[in-house]
Amino acid sequence: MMGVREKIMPVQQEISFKAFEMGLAVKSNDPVNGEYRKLVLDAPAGLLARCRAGQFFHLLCPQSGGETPYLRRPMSIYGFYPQSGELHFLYKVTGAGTRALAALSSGERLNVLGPLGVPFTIADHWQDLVLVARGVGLATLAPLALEAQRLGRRLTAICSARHPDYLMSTGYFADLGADVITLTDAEGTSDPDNLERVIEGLVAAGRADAFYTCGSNRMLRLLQTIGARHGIPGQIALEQQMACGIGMCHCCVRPFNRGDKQVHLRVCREGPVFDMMEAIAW
Amino acid sequence: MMGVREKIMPVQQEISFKAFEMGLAVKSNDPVNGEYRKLVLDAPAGLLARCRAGQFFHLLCPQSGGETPYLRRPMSIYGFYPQSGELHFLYKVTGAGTRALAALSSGERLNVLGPLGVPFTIADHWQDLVLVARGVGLATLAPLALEAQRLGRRLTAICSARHPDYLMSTGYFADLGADVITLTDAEGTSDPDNLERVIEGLVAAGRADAFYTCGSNRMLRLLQTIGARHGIPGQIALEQQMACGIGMCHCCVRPFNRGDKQVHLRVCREGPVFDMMEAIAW
Amino acid sequence: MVDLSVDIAGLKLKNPIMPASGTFSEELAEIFDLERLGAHVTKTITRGWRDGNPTPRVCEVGGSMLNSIGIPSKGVGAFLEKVVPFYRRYETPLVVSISGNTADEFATLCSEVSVEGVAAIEVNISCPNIEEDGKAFAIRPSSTYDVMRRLRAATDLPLWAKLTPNTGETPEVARAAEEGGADALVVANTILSMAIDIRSRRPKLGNLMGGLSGPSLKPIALRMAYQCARATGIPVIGCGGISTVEDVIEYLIAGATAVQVGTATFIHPTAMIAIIDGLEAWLADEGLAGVRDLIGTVIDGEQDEAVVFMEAAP
Amino acid sequence: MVDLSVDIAGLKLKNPIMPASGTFSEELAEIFDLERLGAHVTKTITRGWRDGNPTPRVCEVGGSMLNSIGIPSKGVGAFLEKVVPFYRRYETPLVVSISGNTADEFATLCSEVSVEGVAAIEVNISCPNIEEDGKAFAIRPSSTYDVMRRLRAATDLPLWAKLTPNTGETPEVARAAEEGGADALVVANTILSMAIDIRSRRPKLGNLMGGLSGPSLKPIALRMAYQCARATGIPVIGCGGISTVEDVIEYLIAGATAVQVGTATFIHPTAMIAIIDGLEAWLADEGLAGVRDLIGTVIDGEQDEAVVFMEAAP
Ligand SMILES: Cc1cc2nc3c(=O)[nH]c(=O)nc-3n(C[C@H](O)[C@H](O)[C@H](O)COP(=O)(O)OP(=O)(O)OC[C@H]3O[C@@H](n4cnc5c(N)ncnc54)[C@H](O)[C@@H]3O)c2cc1C
Ligand SMILES: Cc1cc2nc3c(=O)[nH]c(=O)nc-3n(C[C@H](O)[C@H](O)[C@H](O)COP(=O)(O)OP(=O)(O)OC[C@H]3O[C@@H](n4cnc5c(N)ncnc54)[C@H](O)[C@@H]3O)c2cc1C
Ligand SMILES: Cc1cc2nc3c(=O)[nH]c(=O)nc-3n(C[C@H](O)[C@H](O)[C@H](O)COP(=O)(O)O)c2cc1C
Ligand SMILES: Cc1cc2nc3c(=O)[nH]c(=O)nc-3n(C[C@H](O)[C@H](O)[C@H](O)COP(=O)(O)O)c2cc1C
Ligand code: FES
Ligand code: FES
Repeated sequence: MMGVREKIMPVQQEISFKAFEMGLAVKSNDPVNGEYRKLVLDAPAGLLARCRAGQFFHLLCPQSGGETPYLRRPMSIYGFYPQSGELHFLYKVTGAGTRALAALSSGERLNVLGPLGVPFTIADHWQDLVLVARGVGLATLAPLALEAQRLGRRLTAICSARHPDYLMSTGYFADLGADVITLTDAEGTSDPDNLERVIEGLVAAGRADAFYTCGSNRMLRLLQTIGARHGIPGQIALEQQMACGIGMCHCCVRPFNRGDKQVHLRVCREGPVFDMMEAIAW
Repeated sequence: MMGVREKIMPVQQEISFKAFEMGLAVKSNDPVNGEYRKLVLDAPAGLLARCRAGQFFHLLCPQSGGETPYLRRPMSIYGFYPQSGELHFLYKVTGAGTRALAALSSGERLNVLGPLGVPFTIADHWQDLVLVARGVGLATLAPLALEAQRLGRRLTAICSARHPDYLMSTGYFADLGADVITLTDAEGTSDPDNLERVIEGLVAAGRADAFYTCGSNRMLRLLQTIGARHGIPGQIALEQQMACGIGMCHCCVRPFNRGDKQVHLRVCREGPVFDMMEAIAW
Repeated sequence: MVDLSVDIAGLKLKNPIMPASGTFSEELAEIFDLERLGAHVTKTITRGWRDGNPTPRVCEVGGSMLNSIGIPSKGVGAFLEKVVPFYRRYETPLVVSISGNTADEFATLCSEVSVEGVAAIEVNISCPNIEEDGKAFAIRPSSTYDVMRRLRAATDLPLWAKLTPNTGETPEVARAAEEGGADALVVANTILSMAIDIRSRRPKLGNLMGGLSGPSLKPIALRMAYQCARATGIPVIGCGGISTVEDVIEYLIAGATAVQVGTATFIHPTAMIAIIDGLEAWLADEGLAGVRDLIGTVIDGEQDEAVVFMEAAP
Repeated sequence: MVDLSVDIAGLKLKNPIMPASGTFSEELAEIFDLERLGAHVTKTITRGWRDGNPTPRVCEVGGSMLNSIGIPSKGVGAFLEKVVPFYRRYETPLVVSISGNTADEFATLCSEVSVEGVAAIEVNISCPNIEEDGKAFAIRPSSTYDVMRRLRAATDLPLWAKLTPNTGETPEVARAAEEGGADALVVANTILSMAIDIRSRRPKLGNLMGGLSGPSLKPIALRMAYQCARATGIPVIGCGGISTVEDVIEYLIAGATAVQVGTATFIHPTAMIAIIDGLEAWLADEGLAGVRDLIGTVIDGEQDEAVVFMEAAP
């Protein structure tokens, strides 16, 4: 019925197609630890060539176990590998949509729409990058490490989690040449005061030209304070409930400070990556 | 969430439970010919002991292939075998519900509600029974042959179909000692005139104490004419769109002549088997 | 042990789960013990005999259903003789649903069914008011108020007014029903809908149009239940698209004191039993003493109702 | 070759498929060639700048969605400067959706957007009329008629009136819009609904209530489209829950001349393209010469509308 969807559209004069809806085959879909799973999809080179760190795909989760997720679900690109033709997502099972994702097995197809949104940027003079991530925020920040390596920048990855068992991707960061600092609730090292000490240490050592973070309110506030104190810029990836994912519906707005005004920007379109200093903690 | 459903309810004083909702395992589900399939379910003896020829079950068709049938679908009991613990249905794939049935594989469970409705009756003085069936009507009439054999009555089964390839259950009837007469469109033997000749022959031979039929308008009219002509009674199983299947909603009514009045009766409750002479052709 | 009981304007129910009118009858006693329900609610009757609508009277629409049963009725005599006595064997209170096309006929029926064995009367004012323009009484506040006054004068039994979603004035209609003398509101009936068979080009219902019930109705009826609970001081009985315990909890949080389950019983005849058991288990898990700790606990920031209504319209 | 074209009060569309207001924007040009659509319909704008509603502005309800976007608007200046010029590159006619809380403001905006490049104006009269009681203009026939008269006087462009399902008087409102000067009716907007998160006990929308769109709305909006096509002599543009070719065919048979696709585009951004291709294929299969052979072909036995309405109510 909807078979025409994947047909190639005629190219328009002035506008080129930027995002695509397509069904991709599942290569694997395995648990990473108790709460998270990694989904690997088989993706065409043309699609992977368009992907950038910080962007997301909008996933059409299938019917599963009597549940019928209706809207698409946004998921950050966790990794994109043109060589092996793979597109990776790291996700946490929270509700009907992600439960349906968890039920996908190899060979099944998942309808994806993307890549969407504004990626992270790394300014030319940002030589030392600091990435601060907790939980599923890693999914969004991980591909930044690849990009940093490609551009020859130094990266410190501060990974925080409830318990050492739930730390993810630390090996991945280390393999890409990043310095990895782990902080956990269980070891009592993840509190804001300690985090501030750790970051101030990096600043003092000249290892913090820019911050990158994601999701957590507490971290945003802390990084804004440190950023303002030392004039260090940063970027943050934010979340919001979405419907269309491409800028049409204005569901996904968040308020930002811009000059002396508050503006509403769409997370799917002007984001999900925003200037860290403009973001407003919630 | 709904797991309590199959719990045994406390027995009431005056009213005993007559119909049950339960999940039965599929034993097999195979095509009979191009259009029909036979579904065999594993059923407990207590349930099978309640089944009678002419009754039906209300089936909760599962989600399948993106379709979500909502209401239950009524299906006649095609066979019930307390010895082997089997409940059989013969069905034609027509829409979303029966497509979902067709997708069931062995071992899966199907939620059924029944047995429901009023069965066929065979009066003591009806020694020679004539059954006239076409298409899926066979599903409803077939168990009558079993009952006739049990009661030691003679049965003539007139089976009509588009083509000899689509004749079903003729072997089944023959095995139960019935005389089988086959009529097909392809052979030009199934027209009303010929059918009338065949039946009049049975009447003349004293082989028609009662008629049993199902579904077709044309046959109903013909049998009513012959029945009136010779004072031969009969029963007909009728269909109607249903919601509840147990008499609550009054969705499934049909008009009947009773005395000099027209009454509306519920197919699920006062039927599906009705007096042939009271039924109104549509 | 959690306390499932609720109080509807003086009528005590052992639990807040009851059937919706037209989706319940004596026949269900063949499937489970009807004594387990919070109340019994009968199919709407009219004074005289009625045939109901042409068939097909039911069809399926994307995970929900339409019906155009109409109100086939054997009349009040047969009802008092056969139906009311059947329910006397139960301690569960019996609620009788009635309807009439004129206020007169409606009021007469109301007093006729005020007999022993009947605990409350549900007045289905979603039926057409043929003295005006054939629109249901409950479409407008004025016709709601007028008919409720007449009904109030006709009986001393508790009166439950059943509202319709086919209106743009739910809070006003609810207040009119309260002022007219309703003791409780049943919210809501089905919403007028249609489906067409594209092969035959015929409407799927013999009556062309019919009422939508089942899951699709839930967000609409839930909104109405919330509006009514805010707009009036009388208990609201939520109804529309309930099929799980979670649905019931949503209605209770929105402000409903009890709920009615309709179409779900067609899908699972024992749905109400599963819901009662599930509600008890859920309350226990949450450490709540009873249903009453849930009712109306929605955190809505006390927004002004009129503003909310205005702003929600796109 | 089947003829997909239709005529909406003198405006010729190459096919009957267009987007619904608020579910379409320039961004979609990044996914397919917008020239393929029958028309372009913009998100409703107001004269001045507006912020829209608090977040979350969207939630899911059983296979459909609620939204309470509100009408964030950059105002008419920005619209004329940026949006209208964007669509000039296309031959597809541009339909501009507008709204206002008073008849005055609404009419002023109506004449302001009557500029070159705009082919028709869709007036979203489902917005609150703050001069009366804050109810949408299109809830009542009288306020519909009054605002339509004002709008009619403000422009020479074709006027499409977009109706709301939040009323019990659809045929009357439709006739009022026609008498007030509407050239076509868009049927319909979203229906007011609610959903509550049972864990947090908070409404799932920041605005408490919002509009239901998607498949659940279809039987309701289809019924309205049928009622409007029978009640008036102007073209009806069906809208509500359309996601497949079959849905479109159902609306056309019911009497709609064209349709708008809303929420389905959020699920499949190319849904409209699939529908256009599918419609062409279906017509060819059926041996029909064009869309026009389908419109209004429902076999409804010419039942009287008032009777139908009465009897359908349960
Ligand atoms: C740009 C972006 C990138 C994201 N990347 C990731 C990622 O890489 N890994 C990951 O695990 N999660 C990510 N999320 C969050 C993810 O979208 C939600 O966890 C997911 O939508 C939950 O769906 P559900 O059906 O399982 O849960 P439910 O709670 O049942 O969802 C109900 C509705 O709320 C929406 N919703 C729920 N939580 C969120 C949320 N946090 N943000 C936006 N919408 C939400 C759902 O999309 C759905 O519409 C991202 C969110 C955004 C906006
Ligand atoms: C008492 C009774 C016994 C039946 N026994 C059999 C049987 O043994 N074998 C068999 O193949 N069919 C039988 N039927 C018909 C069977 O119920 C329908 O074919 C089936 O419901 C079609 O469902 P669907 O979803 O595949 O088709 P759809 O056309 O998509 O169904 C749409 C809706 O219409 C209803 N419907 C469609 N056709 C019928 C019909 N003929 N009767 C009643 N409702 C209908 C469906 O239940 C559903 O609610 C019987 C019907 C009745 C009433
Ligand atoms: C088949 C059917 C018949 C109904 N008959 C009546 C009725 O006689 N009187 C009435 O007030 N409501 C009647 N209703 C409406 C229900 O009582 C209920 O308000 C509606 O179905 C919404 O609840 P649900 O979604 O749980 O079914 C009927 C509904 C159905 C489906
Ligand atoms: C996110 C969203 C925003 C909408 N915004 C508007 C709007 O600005 N103006 C309007 O007239 N209708 C608006 N609508 C209603 C749609 O135009 C349409 O009438 C409704 O969604 C029903 O169609 P659908 O079921 O195909 O979505 C909006 C709907 C949605 C889902
Ligand atoms: S999700 Fe629609 S604009 Fe962002
Ligand atoms: S299907 Fe409900 S009464 Fe027969």
